[in-house]
Formats: sequence, C-alpha cells, structure tokens
Amino acid sequence: GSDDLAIPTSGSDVAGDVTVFAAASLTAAFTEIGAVFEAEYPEAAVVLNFAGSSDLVAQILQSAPADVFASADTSNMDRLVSASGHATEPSMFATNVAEIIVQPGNPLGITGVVDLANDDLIVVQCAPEVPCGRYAAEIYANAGVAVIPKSYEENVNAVVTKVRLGEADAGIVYATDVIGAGDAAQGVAIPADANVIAEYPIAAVADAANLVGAQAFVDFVLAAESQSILAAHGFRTP
Amino acid sequence: MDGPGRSEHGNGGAVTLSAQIGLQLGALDLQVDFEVQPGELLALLGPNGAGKSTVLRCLAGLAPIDSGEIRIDGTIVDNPVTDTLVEPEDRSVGFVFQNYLLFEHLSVLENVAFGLRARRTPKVSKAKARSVANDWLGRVGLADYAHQRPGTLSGGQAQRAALARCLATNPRLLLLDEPLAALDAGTRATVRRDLRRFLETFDGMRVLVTHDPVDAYALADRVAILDAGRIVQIGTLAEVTAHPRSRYVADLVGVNLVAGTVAGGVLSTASGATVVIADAPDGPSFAMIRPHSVALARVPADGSSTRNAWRGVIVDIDRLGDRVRVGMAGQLPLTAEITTGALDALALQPGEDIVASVKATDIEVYPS
Amino acid sequence: MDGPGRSEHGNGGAVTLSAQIGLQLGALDLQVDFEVQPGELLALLGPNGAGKSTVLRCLAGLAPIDSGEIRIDGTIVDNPVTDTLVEPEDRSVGFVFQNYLLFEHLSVLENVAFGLRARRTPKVSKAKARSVANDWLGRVGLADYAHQRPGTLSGGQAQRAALARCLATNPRLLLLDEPLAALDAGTRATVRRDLRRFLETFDGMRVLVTHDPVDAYALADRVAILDAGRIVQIGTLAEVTAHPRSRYVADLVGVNLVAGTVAGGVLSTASGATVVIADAPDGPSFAMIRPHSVALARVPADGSSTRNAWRGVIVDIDRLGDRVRVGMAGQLPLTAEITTGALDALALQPGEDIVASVKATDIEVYPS
Amino acid sequence: MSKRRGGGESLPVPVLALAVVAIAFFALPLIGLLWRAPWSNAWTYLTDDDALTALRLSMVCSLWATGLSVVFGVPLAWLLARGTFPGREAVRALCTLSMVLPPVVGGVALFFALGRRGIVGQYLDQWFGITLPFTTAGVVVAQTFVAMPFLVITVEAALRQLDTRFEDAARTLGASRWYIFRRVTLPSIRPALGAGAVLAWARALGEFGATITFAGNFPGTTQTMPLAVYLSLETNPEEAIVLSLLLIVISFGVLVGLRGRWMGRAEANMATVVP
Amino acid sequence: MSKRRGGGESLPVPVLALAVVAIAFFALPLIGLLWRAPWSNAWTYLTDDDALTALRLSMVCSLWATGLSVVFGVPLAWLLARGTFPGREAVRALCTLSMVLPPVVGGVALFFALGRRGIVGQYLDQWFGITLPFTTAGVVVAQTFVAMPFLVITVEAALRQLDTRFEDAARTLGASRWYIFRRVTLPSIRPALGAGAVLAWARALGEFGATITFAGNFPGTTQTMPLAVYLSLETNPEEAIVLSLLLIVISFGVLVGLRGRWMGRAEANMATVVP
Ligand SMILES: Nc1ncnc2c1ncn2[C@@H]1O[C@H](COP(=O)(O)OP(=O)(O)OP(=O)(O)O)[C@@H](O)[C@H]1O
Ligand SMILES: Nc1ncnc2c1ncn2[C@@H]1O[C@H](COP(=O)(O)OP(=O)(O)OP(=O)(O)O)[C@@H](O)[C@H]1O
Ligand SMILES: [Mg+2]
Ligand SMILES: [Mg+2]
Repeated sequence: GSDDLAIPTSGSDVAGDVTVFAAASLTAAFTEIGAVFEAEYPEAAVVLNFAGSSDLVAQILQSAPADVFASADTSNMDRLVSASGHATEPSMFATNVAEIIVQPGNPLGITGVVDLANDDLIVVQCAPEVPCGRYAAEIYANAGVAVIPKSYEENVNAVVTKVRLGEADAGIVYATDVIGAGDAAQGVAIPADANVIAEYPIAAVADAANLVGAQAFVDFVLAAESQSILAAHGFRTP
Repeated sequence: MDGPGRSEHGNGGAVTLSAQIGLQLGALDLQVDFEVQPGELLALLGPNGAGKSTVLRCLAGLAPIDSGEIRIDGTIVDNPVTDTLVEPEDRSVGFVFQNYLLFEHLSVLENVAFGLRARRTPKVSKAKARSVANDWLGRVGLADYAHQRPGTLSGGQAQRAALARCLATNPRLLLLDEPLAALDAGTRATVRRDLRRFLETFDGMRVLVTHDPVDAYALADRVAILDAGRIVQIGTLAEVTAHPRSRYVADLVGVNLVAGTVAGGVLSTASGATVVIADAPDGPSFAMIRPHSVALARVPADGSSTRNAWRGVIVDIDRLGDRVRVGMAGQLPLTAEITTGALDALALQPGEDIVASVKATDIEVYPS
Repeated sequence: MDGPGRSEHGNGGAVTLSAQIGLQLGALDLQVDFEVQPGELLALLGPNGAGKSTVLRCLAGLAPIDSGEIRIDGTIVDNPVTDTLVEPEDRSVGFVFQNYLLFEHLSVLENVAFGLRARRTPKVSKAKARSVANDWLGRVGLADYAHQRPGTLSGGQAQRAALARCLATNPRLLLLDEPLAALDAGTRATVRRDLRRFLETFDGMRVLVTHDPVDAYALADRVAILDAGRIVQIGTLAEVTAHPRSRYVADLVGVNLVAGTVAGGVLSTASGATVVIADAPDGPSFAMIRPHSVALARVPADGSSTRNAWRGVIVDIDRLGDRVRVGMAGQLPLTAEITTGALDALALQPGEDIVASVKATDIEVYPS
Repeated sequence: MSKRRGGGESLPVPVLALAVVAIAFFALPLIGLLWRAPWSNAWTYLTDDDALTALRLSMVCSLWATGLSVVFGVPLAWLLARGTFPGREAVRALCTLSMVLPPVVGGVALFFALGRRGIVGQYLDQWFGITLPFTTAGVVVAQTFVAMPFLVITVEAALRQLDTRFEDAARTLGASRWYIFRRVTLPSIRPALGAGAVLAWARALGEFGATITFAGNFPGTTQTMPLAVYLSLETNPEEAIVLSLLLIVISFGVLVGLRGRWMGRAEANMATVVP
Repeated sequence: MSKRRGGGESLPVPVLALAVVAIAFFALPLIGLLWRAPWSNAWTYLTDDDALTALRLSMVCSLWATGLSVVFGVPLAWLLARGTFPGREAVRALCTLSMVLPPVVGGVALFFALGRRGIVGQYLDQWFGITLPFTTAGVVVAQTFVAMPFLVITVEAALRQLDTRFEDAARTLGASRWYIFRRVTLPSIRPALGAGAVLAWARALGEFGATITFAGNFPGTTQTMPLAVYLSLETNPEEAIVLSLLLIVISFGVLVGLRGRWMGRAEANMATVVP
C-alpha cells in the first residue's frame, strides 16, 4: 500500500517550486520529465539538484530544501528514510540492468563477462562502495569468474568516460549509460541469469516544504508519460 | 596612538634628552650615558662598528634598550625595569638614516610629504603637505626631481631627499646618521649651511653621527667619541680636540698623538722612542704634535734650534690643495704637513728614508 | 662562457681601455669619451647625478651603451652598431659598488671567496679560496667578522668587505665606485694606503669614482670631471687643479674661482665686481684666488699693499683643524682661510659684515 | 637585438630546457582539449542558457571569494609574518587545512561549522535567520574556504622578504602602524598580493567538491561552471569539454589583462636604496 | 614583556580583528570534524590496512609531485620573471590552467595528452611501452599537473621582488648565469620557494579529481588518501572523517616541522645593504 499518506492532488493546488534531488545518472531523463511536469502544472516550477545519490542524502540530512528524492539505488534511499523518515512510502519508478561497455565496433571481440577475466584487458568498474560496484561483484560471482579491474571508479560515469576515451577496453555499466554514450561506445548484453537489476526508488522527503507538489511529482514520475521518457533513455519499468 | 612624547612636545617648549643606554647586540656591547641640553647639538664620532647608529636607533625607539633609561623632556620613553616604552611614532623624533630608506613606490615629493600626511596631529591637508614638501625639495635642490621615483635618483640626490623628508616633519628631537656622507664636495657645503640654518631655529636637541670632522666642527656644540660601544671622550669641541686622548680623535683633528711617560723633560714611548719636550710634569702623558710643525729633511739638520729628530720611511703622501701630508713610519710614526713647493724641492717618494724634526716648544704635553 | 675578455687578459699583460659612451637613461644624457693607459688610474669626479656610476656600469657591461664603442685591450666589448656585447662575467672587471651589495645569505668570508669560486678559470679549490679570502679580510681588518652575516656589519665594515670581495678576484680592469665613502677618518687612511699598495702592483687600468679630493689626489694619475653626463675637464691632477674651469673643481681644490672679462689689468664679473690683477691678456678669463691669500678685516685696511678689497657678509664658518674657512657672500662671493687665532681675535659670527682683501699678485688669471 | 638589452633574458641552457618541458607539460593537455573539442556544434553549447547562467554565477562568486580572501587573508598573513604569539606555527598550518582536505570532506566540515546544525551555523540560523548551505552565499563561503590559503601563504612569504627598515623609517616619521600598513607595507608587497589574489581567484573559479557538497547544485543559485561541467560529463562529454575551454579562455583573458596592472616590476623592488 | 621586544607584534586593531575572524573561519570546520569524529572506534579505522596503504601512497606521490614541481617549476618561474619573449603573458596564464580546470576535466585533458590515445601518450606507449594511466606514475603526473602552478606563481613573484643588482654584482665577480642562479638567486628566494613548495605539496596531498580520473583508483597502486576518504564517504562517513583528520594531522606535522628550517627570516631579506 503505497498510498497510506496519500493526499488527493488536483492540478489546481499544485504550485510553487518543487525541489527534486535526483541521482546524477537521471540527469537527462529527469530534465525532460521536469519540463513536461511544468507543462502539466503551469503553477509549478521544478528545481532539479543532481549529484551522486549519497551526496544527495548527505545534503538532505543537512536539511537541504528537498521535496523529492530519486535515488539510483535502494540503499541510499533506505539510509535517508531510516535517518529522517519520509512523507510518502518510497516506490520504484524504474529499473536498470548492467551491461558491458566496450569500444565502438567491439575491436577486442568481447562477448561476455568471462572475457573480462583476461589480464591483458584494461577493465574498469565502479568501486565496491557505490551501487554499480556491488552489482559488478554480483555479476562476476554469478558468472563464476574472477575479474581484477585496473581501477575502481568513483561512479559509473567515470567508467563510461574511460571507455569512451579508449583508455579502458571494457567496463561494467548500466544499459542507460551505453545508450547515453551514443556511438562513442557500444554495449555487450549480459544474459539475464547472470545479470542484476538495479532499482530506482523515489519518495517525497519527510519535511518537504511543498508536500503537495512533491506528491504530484512522484505520481507524475510513476505515470505513463514519464515512464515512456525513462524508457527512451534505456530505463525499464519495475 | 598619541603618546605622551608627541603631545608634550607639541607646545614647542625646550626639551632635554638624558640617556643611559645598555644594549647587547651581536658583537656590540653598548654602554653609554649622556645628556643633551635644549638647543644643543651632540655629535657622535667613532670608528666603524662603534655603535653610533645603534645609539640613534635606541633614542628613536627602534631598538628598545636592555638596561638604563631614556628620558626626553622629563618623560621616560624607555625603561626596561618599569617596562615603559613609548613607540617611535609617538616620540616625535626625526631620523635621517645612514642609507636613505626612501619609499620606492612613492614619488620623491610624496616621500617628503609622507611624514606630514602620516601624523594625525596636526592634521595637514594633502595640498598643504605637498606645498611644504615642495619647499623642502627646493631647499635641497631637488625641485626638478619631485615627480621621479627615488630609484632613479643618484646616491647623493637620494640622501638629500631623505634629509628633506625628515626635516619636513619638523621633529622635536632630531637624529642624523651621517646625513651628508654621500654628498659631493660642492653640494655638501650648501646642504650643511642649510642644515645649520635650520638647526639654529630649532629649539629641540639634536644628535648627529658623522665621520666628517668638518661636519662636527660646523654643526656640533659638544662631541662624544664612541669606541666599541663606550664613550671614550666627551666635551666641547675645544676640550676634545685640544687634548686628544685616542688615536681616532688625533686622526680626526689631523694631529700626531704620542703616548708615553714623561721623566725629566723627556717623554719615552713604548716603542723606545724619546721626545724632548718643554717643561711638563713627570708621569704617563700624551704628546700632541701638529703636522705642520713637523719639518722634513733628507739629512738631520744640525745646529738648528730643533732638538727633536727622528729617522723614518715615507709610507704615505696625501696631497690636499696646496698642502701635502706626508706619513712617516719608524720608531716614532709621524705625519708631517708641508707645502707642495717643499715636496717638489725634496722630491719625496713613498718608501724613501727621511728625517722628521720638531721644535720642543711646538709639542703640547698633557697627562693621560 | 669564457669570453674573449677573460682569456686574453689571463696572461696578465698590459691592457688599454678606450671608451666612447653614448647612453640615454632617464634624466641623464651621457656622452663621454676617454682612454685609460696601462697602469693608469683615472678618477671620475663630479656632482651627484653627473653619471659617474652609470659610466662604470657601462664599462662593466651592466648597462649596454646606445652608441659608441668600448674597447678593452683591443677587444671590442660593446658596440651597438656591430651588435657586439661581451657579458660582464667575461670581461674580468672588478666592481666595488657604491652600496656594497653583499650577499646576505653568505658569511662575510664566503662573500669574499665568492668570486674565486665562481670563475671556472683558473679553478680554485674551496680551501684555497677561503684562505685567500681570509688574507683579504685580514687586510681590510675584518678577520674577526669572517663568519658573521653581512647584515650584522656596520656601514663601513660592509664597505670594506665589499672591497675585499672585489680585490680577491684580482681583476684585470678595476672599477671603484666611491670605495672609501663610508669609511671613518681613521680607517680610511689605512684602507687608502692598502688600496694604493695593491694598485701599484696592478698592471691593468683602473677607473675610480670618488667625492673625496684626497682620494683623487692620493690615487689618481688623471682626473676627469663629469657634469650632467659630459666631461668638462680632463687631465693630470696638476693640469686640472692648476686651472679649475668649473665651480665644482674649484670647490674640490678649495679655491675661489671668479669668471669674468679682463680689460686693462682689471677683471670684471657678471655681477659687476672688479678684481685688480697683475698683468694678464685681455679677454674672457678665470681668476683663481686661494683662500689663505684672502685676508679678512672689519674695516678696509688703508695704505696696505693690498689693492683689492670687497665688502660682504659672513655666511659660513667651517673649522678644520687649526684653520678656519670663512664663507663670505656679497658682490664677489669668496672663501677665506684664516687661523683659529685670527678668528677668535676678530670674533667673527655668521651674518656679520666683513671686508675681504687680496693682493693682486696672489691672484692667478688664465683665459677661459 | 635581444642581446643588446642585457639583463636576465639569456638564461642558462639547463634551466631553459627544464622550463620548456614544464611549459609543454601544461600546454599539451590544453592542446588535447582543443584537439578533441567538437567545434561544429560548440556554439550551440556556449549559447545554452544554463551554461551562461552558470558562467555568470562562477564569475560573481569567485570574485567575491577573492575579495574576501584579500580582506581577511592579508591581515592574517601579516599576523603570521610579524606577530609573535604562542602556536603561531599551528595557526599557519591551520591555514593550509582546506588544501589537504579532500574538497568533499571540506564541504562536510563546513556543514559541521556553518550548516543549519553546525557549531556556529545553528546560531546564525536561530538569531539572524541566516542559512548558508544551498545558497549563493554558501558557494562564496566554500570557495573562500578553499581559496584563501593560497593568498595567505603567498603574501606572508612576501612580508617576510620585506625589508622592515622601511617601516622603521615610516615610524620615525610619526606614522601609526595602521597607516604604515596601508601606505608602506601593502604597496611594497603589491606583486605578491597580486600573485596571491590570482592564485585564490583561479582556485575559486575551479572549485568543485566543497561547493557541490556544501551549497548543492541548483541552476541559477549554486550551480557554478565546474558543476555544470560535471553534470554535462554525465550526459554530454563534448559539452563538458567546450565549457571547460570557455572557463580556460575567460581565466586567460582575466589573467593576461590583470597582469600588467597588478604585477609591475617597478613597484616590486621596495629595497632599492639607490639606482 | 612582549612590548619590550618592540618590532611589529603590536598590530593595528582593525587588522588584528580581521585576522582573528580568518583564523576562526579555518578553525571552526576543523573543530566541527573533531566534534563529530567517532572517537570510540577511531583506532580501528586508522589501523585499517587499506587506510595505511593509501596513506603511504599519498605521502610518496605528493613528495614526488612536490619534487618535480620544484625541479621544473623554478626554472619556469625564472623564465617568466626574467625572460623577455613574445607571449610571455600567455605562458604565465597557461600555468594556472590546471587551477581553473575542474579537476575531472583536468584528468580528461591529461588523457588527451598522455593517455593511451593521447597526443604524446600514444608514442610513449608504442615506442617505450610506457603507459601512465592506472599507474602510480600517473598519480604523480596528475598531482604535479595540479600542484606545480602554486609553486611557479609564488616563486615568480619572489623573483620579481628580488633586487637584481645583487646578480649584477655576482656577474662582475665572473659568475656565470647558471652559477648566479644557484648561488645567489635561489638562496635569496628561499622563503618564497619554501612557501611555494608547501603550497604545492599540500595541494598534491589533497588532490582528488584529476588523480581518480587519470590514474584511476586501485588500492596499493593508485588509491591515495583522498580517494579512500571519498569512497568511504559513500558507505561510512565516520571513517571518512577519521581519515581526513589523519590527513590533517600529518600535514600539520610536516608543515610545522618544515617551517623553521625552510622559512627563516635571516635568509629572507636579501636586500639588506647595511644593518
Ligand atoms: N641586528 C644586529 N645583529 C647583530 N649585530 C649587530 C646588529 N646591528 C648592529 N650590530 C653590531 O653592532 C655594531 C655596530 O653597528 P653600528 O651600525 O651601530 O655601527 P656604526 O657606529 O654605525 O658604524 P658605521 O659608522 O660604520 O655606521 C656592528 O659592528 C655589529 O657587529
Ligand atoms: N635606471 C634609471 N632610470 C632612470 N634614470 C636613471 C637610472 N639610473 C640613473 N638614472 C639617472 O642618471 C643620473 C645619474 O645617476 P648616477 O648614479 O650615475 O649618478 P652619480 O654620478 O653616480 O651620482 P652620485 O655621485 O650621487 O652617485 C641620475 O640622476 C638619474 O636621474
Ligand atoms: Mg652607522
Ligand atoms: Mg654614483
């Protein structure tokens, strides 16, 4: 029951600034969604604050003026909720699957996780401290291979950058990142049985200044229109 | 910020300076004790490193003393025991430094105007300060350089600018550290004259450090001879120069000083030389011989009234105008002063043997 | 790095300096042209700002010239036209600066050893350099200060250290910018003597800037009088001093110089004063009057052999040893030199009226 | 003709060689950026509203930060150079704190100090209703925190190098310490002050970690250029490169422009006693 | 008794006030960190192997970076201060490049220059088989890139403030430019050199963005302290605080220690002509 605190919202009373703290990997998608939302509710204005999920949690805990928090993983959302509660029950609005990102045209002919175990390969992945790092570990475990990367990156974007620049041969990233990279890189799918699913929760934060707006935005993200936008950026629906 | 110093002197009344200075600074052990009366000028003379500049720094408050007391016009400005220390800016001292210290980021004019602008009492308008500064620049002959940077001035020009900068603030206590040292012969006389003219209309007291006896003679009422941090001789010019008691003073006055012991009208020196003198009490004494009363000859002049004659070697020939000073080394080192004519006649050269003779009556003897 | 300069002089053979210097520097327009023969010492004298230091900087290569040519021992070291410029370090010049410029991060000893260590030819061991440096410190009387920092030396001590630092490198061309200026009376004579002794055993040529006539007389073979960037008089001491042609030289020699026009045994000045002289050709001339041939009196001395008498006001009394120089302002400004006795007898004071008289025969006249 | 000028321009070869290497080391990355920059659609990125807003904000904040650094940093430098008090060394070290601190941690530390729950911040909030985090003021604070040390250390070194006898001379002319500070000390360290200000400004302009943590990343109020660059790295690295280049071009302009006015040689050499 | 000492320690009140504010501004965040630090289990964090490895690496790399900055930076500073060549201003501005560049972009720029596909990097790779990314050498390069400017600008300011007449004197003593540089110029700018080195070292020690981008983050080879701190912030802020404090303590130690030896006043004042 995700609507125990639900407040009935109608276009009329959704107004003012709606401050949305969103994970950096949502930058493109949420910028679009924000625009559409403002079209929907002319009285409202969406203020977006993008940063690493954990940075955002730190900021909110420092009582940053947030109404909505969209995290790239459940653990950061949990940290926030356990620390300061919430206005609405967190709900998953998107999922993401891991992919192997490689050079355009896959010159090294990488076909799967197993190939990453090759020491001649420059493999980079996220640090175990960040979600995509944990996922990578799981994936290796599932595939039963031991991969020693050259570097544990601070975030998934760093992985993408290194592959795009050709400094790294391959890395574990999200499907959305591969799409975002366009033709500067290309993805090698990981079979579902070995893969993991990243869940993106969203919630209105405890002391949201604009609770009505927050509620409306959460609902809007969960609604079909936003979902199609997310899909366009490679996200999947939970 | 307005300390006792400035405010009290504000009235322009007469002031007195009394200084007992004890200060240890590196190799220097300074222990001096002197007074300067209102309107009086005390000249500090002494060899390099004697501590002259340091004394001035103490008086200015730039170097707090270790022991003793400095009193200006009855006000204690420095006393380590009572932990009193009036800051330099509140002492109303004027300090002309041995090496100019002009502000490179200000024009010469602004340098001279600095002091006037700096003090809060009396408040001086920028325009006023500049006009006063201009007057002073005129007096030291730098009117044309008013808007140049000090860095483009020559040594002497810079020195004169520094002089003007200090005089412009019309200080109550004036400290001059070799104010004329870098001036050329021509300018020096002029600046010295200006300086004296200013000093005559100056009711405070002044301490002057100089190497140039002429400065001392021209400007000083009393002279203190400083050597290795101690005052070895102090008194009026007459007193000090009449009876030099140190090699330095003798050099300064330009006379020969012979230290020895008198016994029965004869003074014998440590080196064994003997000087026949007119009557004088026995005992350790100084004998002063004026260079121009020393006659030079290639051979001893027999049968002359002279009863003193010493052999020696010429080490030094200094020509000065139409006179020549001849330095002679030997058992009794002497400097003789003869005319250029005499020199040419004798055709003297350094390194040659010579005989110097002096009339006993020309020798002044006094107990040491 | 070993330029022609050093290598050629290495043999210690005689060298010649010929300099035509044209240089525009700020307010200074320098245009001088002189030669210095082997073993000769040329003294540059002149008022502040005349450009003396700048000339030395040109010779050292520190200030490249705008026009002209500088040749050392036949080697062209600076010529803007052919764009030749031998760097200072390759000229083997020794430069004693007007203001010491000792290296504060080195001990006094290390400062003196610097030059010896710096040059590659001849290579000198550290130990050797230090011992040589120690010798030099001894000679300038700084042995005890060898391990102090220059900053803790007094003015004069620093000057002597700088002197030693330069002499230690035994340069081929020696440039001295007022090397004795900051020395006290006592030390100066000594250092001057040492300096001369060194110069006698020195086969290169030397240029000396000084303000002190005594230095010039004692050390220089020829003198060049520099004024506002131009040489106004050059020649042997005798020549220059015998017939001063500028106020500056007259001051230097300490004589009165009167410029005017002779007509029928009488020289009349621009100010309208007339000087009766012994026979001399008509036309524009200088009259030189020695101070000690000027007699002073309160009233005109009638019926005396003296035929010249001028009224004036005393502006300046400089005591020098047992003589006094009295400056008189008036239609004909004069400086008289009398004995202390005479002064006391007349009880002269600045500002008082006075009559100065000179025998016509004591006046030297020469065409200007 | 260069030879004619004499002076220091003919440097020893080894030194020259090292210097050239150093220049190449700085030049290459820039060339790299220019080389990879998407010139075709650079203009569109530059004229993008968000970019311009971020740029304006960066300029305003970095200048404020520089100003504050000078106002507070110079006195601090003076205290360190001239003051004699226990723990002076510690205070000096304290000033380099924000340099060794990873920027993000710096931001967190600022929260502890000035955040709404911070040691001082809570009172700022309660008594004056001032909250620094997530405001433009917060950006300035973060940048100042990171930039000031550069000014302090540069100026302090200059003050130590300064010949104090000139201040002595000023004192005997009756000038108060404050007057001397303004009229003698400051002018004579102008070159170092200029250098320090440039360092501080440049550092503030490039500041990222402390800013995004302490002030957040709100377009218009706290999103400075580096933050915008960071975000566009997420979505569009090409834009990131172009914006970085813009940042560089601007700072170049400012530096080359300021240079002449600020760091003249004439003012530099306070120690000249005679020419 | 302080009064007795005379000299500059009695500063004007307004200046003193500003200085105190500045100190507080730096002290508060530190106090905040100490206040929030989890003292109970601090020790376990400190003795954690990864932490110690990271610390060792940070020390080694930052010292190397400082060394390189001095070796290459001082000649560059000299060239900028004394050399007269076209585009000198541009070169000077170029040196501040890495300061205005957002660290991450700086890392990217380094890739363009020295990366596997970089302008120079590709040849380093092909000809010498040298690859900088993902190596400890890469960390040093990244840190040098970010740190050197501070040294260059500080030293250059000092060189301009230096009285060139002392070098003139040395030249007339027959010293070559190179000898003068070593024996006269360098010693007389020692305070500034010390300050610059400290700045560079501190900056290198705290460097994060460029390092992680260019050199990556692998325990033992490229994971420096700031990287370790940053990552532990993600999962364990307490540890991050403790490690940051460790970083601070160490830099304090080094700075306070170096200070005396490096920045004596005596050496500072080259301009002393007489006492
Ligand atoms: N700051 C200092 N540290 C150590 N010693 C010092 C310091 N200042 C002065 N001295 C010592 O004091 C001595 C005298 O210095 P001072 O400048 O007073 O001499 P002076 O009489 O002025 O000599 P000169 O006539 O050459 O100027 C010097 O020889 C030096 O050894
Ligand atoms: N760097 C400079 N810039 C501008 N003008 C200068 C510079 N150096 C010297 N001058 C000018 O040259 C003139 C002469 O300087 P110089 O030092 O040669 O005089 P000087 O004869 O040595 O005087 P002094 O006997 O006082 O040392 C100065 O008056 C100054 O105006
Ligand atoms: Mg002195
Ligand atoms: Mg000169």
